[in-house]
Amino acid sequence: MTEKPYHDIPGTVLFDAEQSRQGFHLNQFCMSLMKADNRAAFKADERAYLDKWPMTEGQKQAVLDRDWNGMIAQGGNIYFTSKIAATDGLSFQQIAAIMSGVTQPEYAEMMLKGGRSIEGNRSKKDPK
Amino acid sequence: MTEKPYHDIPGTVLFDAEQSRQGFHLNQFCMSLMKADNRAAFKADERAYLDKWPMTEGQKQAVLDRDWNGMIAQGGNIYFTSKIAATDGLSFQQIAAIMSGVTQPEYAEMMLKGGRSIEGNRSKKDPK
Amino acid sequence: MARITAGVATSHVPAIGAALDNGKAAEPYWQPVFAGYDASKKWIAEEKPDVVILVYNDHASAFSLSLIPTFAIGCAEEFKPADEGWGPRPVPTVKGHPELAWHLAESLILDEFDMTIVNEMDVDHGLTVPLSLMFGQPAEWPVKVIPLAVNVVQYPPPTGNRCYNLGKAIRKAVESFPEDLNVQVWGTGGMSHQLQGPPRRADQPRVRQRLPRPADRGSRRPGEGPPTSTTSARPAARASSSSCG
Amino acid sequence: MARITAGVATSHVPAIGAALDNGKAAEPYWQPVFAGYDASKKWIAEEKPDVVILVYNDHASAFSLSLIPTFAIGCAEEFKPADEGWGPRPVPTVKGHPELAWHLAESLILDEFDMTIVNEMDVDHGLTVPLSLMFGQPAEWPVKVIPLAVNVVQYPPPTGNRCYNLGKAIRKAVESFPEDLNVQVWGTGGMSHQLQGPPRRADQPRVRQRLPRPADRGSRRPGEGPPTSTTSARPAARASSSSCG
Ligand SMILES: [Fe+3]
Ligand SMILES: [Fe+3]
Repeated sequence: MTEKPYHDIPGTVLFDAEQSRQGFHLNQFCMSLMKADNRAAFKADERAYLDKWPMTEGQKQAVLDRDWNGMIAQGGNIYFTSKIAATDGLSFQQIAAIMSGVTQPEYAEMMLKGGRSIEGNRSKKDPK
Repeated sequence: MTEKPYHDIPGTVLFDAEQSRQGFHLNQFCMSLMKADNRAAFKADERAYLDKWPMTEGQKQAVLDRDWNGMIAQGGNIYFTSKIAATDGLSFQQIAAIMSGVTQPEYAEMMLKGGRSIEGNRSKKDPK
Repeated sequence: MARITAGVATSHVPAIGAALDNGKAAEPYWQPVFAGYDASKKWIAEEKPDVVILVYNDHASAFSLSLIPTFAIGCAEEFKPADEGWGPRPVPTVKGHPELAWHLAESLILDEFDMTIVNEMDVDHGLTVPLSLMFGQPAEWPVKVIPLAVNVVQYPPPTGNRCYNLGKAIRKAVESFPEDLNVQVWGTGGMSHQLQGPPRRADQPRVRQRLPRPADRGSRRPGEGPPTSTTSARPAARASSSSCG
Repeated sequence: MARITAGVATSHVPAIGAALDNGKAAEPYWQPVFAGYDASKKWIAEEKPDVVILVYNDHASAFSLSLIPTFAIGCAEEFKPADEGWGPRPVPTVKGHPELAWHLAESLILDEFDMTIVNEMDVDHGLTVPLSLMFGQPAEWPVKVIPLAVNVVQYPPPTGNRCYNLGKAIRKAVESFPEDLNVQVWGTGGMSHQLQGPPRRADQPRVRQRLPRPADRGSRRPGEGPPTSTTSARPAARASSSSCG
């Protein structure tokens, strides 16, 4: 991995070429969930449906586990993985809370208070 | 039809928005002939295959008649209609000759002599 | 001559659309958002634009990773609401304005913007939520819409300078359209989103939290849960009055 | 650092590809074309480029009227020959260079070219005929190829000035790629084509001519007929030495 300036942003995985190439099939699998028939097939047998895609085993397991940050780490992009959430009947805020490591009421409270603070989120070198 | 400067070019139908909108379904039908199965279905029953597309009757008839200039006049684009020619087993020069109103040997001779002359082809107002 | 008469900028948080679609707009949690739009709705009912050029972003709905346009302009007769995983939003089909859209495409390309012309495309919440916020829930949208999608999925998006210059070129294009049309330009999208990744280390949970598996939960549409299950209302309301969001 | 070491410009007349594919290259009609490339083939065998950035035009093969990019850059691992109606050309799959292609895409977009990034795409004769002309009929193409498709199907194509500036931005992008690569830039396409329409009035035939209906003709691949059934060789040969065509 070539070090890029944006790798210094804490808690943000920028969806650049490297992430996009790594996550291509994972994200294209997510796109397939835009069709009701495919959602039904996925729900009926998640493993069998995933095995139709040339994804890595790690990516498939992250999907089966609904390990949202694990999907991101392996090239997933939230605009794509949110289609799995929609298939599950989850709201965006529900997965945002999980991905942020807080409960959903805590996440909602953070949003009502103006959102995630910029303090400490500018650079990995910032004082905590 | 709004008059445009390029309408003055003799023998050239510029594929602008107006042509593109008129020929949309005709050209998309042509695209479908990039699949062998579709070519077989088209060859088996041309009329039935055409009736699956929301084309005008005039466009369908032009295809059935292999009226290449008629297709162009109704919004067809040569990059698309050439797929009908390929389906028929015709070379590009064969349809170019038909579209130019000359025999194929005459067309080939014109090309060997350096191509269509610019004289008389600059403007509809040019002396013939 | 067509005239740009106004601009509108608004959030398009998907939960806002879901709240409307599911009849939750009058609930106390949602009231502040929708009340924030009352003045704008009254204003636009008087303005009666003919066409809205809606500059938005697609959320991997019309465009997958197979093909990623930087700027895409929708020239079709109509655009259907996309199925983003929970079925299409129950809103009217969006009607385009092909004459003006093609005129824009031609003018912008000759002005050296490398537009992608799109003649078949579904539109997702990024485009339909702003329409819902401004027009409510009519049987048909009271305007024609020209979707102009800007890539924000794949790095790099176009630069701010490029988008600014595109805006100037859009003005020039609209003003060279012969028909007398009342045109608005809308913009929508977040000024700041941390959607993409995990929390910074200080926020990291000790134990990874998970919701129960889908099988244990049954199926629910987003926005149907209790208020805390949906994206916050307040930032959206603020966005609507501060041109970001 | 990657270096642009040479440029190649050539015609891509589909019949040239068909002549090669069908073993007609040695025929008297075709000999002048292929002989015209002998010096270029000898030269490129010595140059051994690592990557070719191939600026070409798609002929409604990868892109239909559904979506028309002005500039599309292929970032995939490979690109299969397209089926343009007579089956795919029997030539090797084209291998891409995703690292350099993505670097180009990033650099060009940040330089304010509104590229469409393409990760799944077949390539038609516009891209494969130049490869055949320069490399003949190898089992594998001896270079990686980055397809860069310029719209010429739908009016308006990008302006000449825009293409010129894109070329300068490509140079800057290549020279900022850290790996040491021998890169060539190829260009292909006609300087003048009257493909689109009927003849001018003076040429108009008295009686409309038609070939016999398909049923009467049997099925023939283009280029398999007698010499006069294929596009002229001489303009193509001339094109190869004059950078147009
Ligand atoms: Fe959004
Ligand atoms: Fe060509």
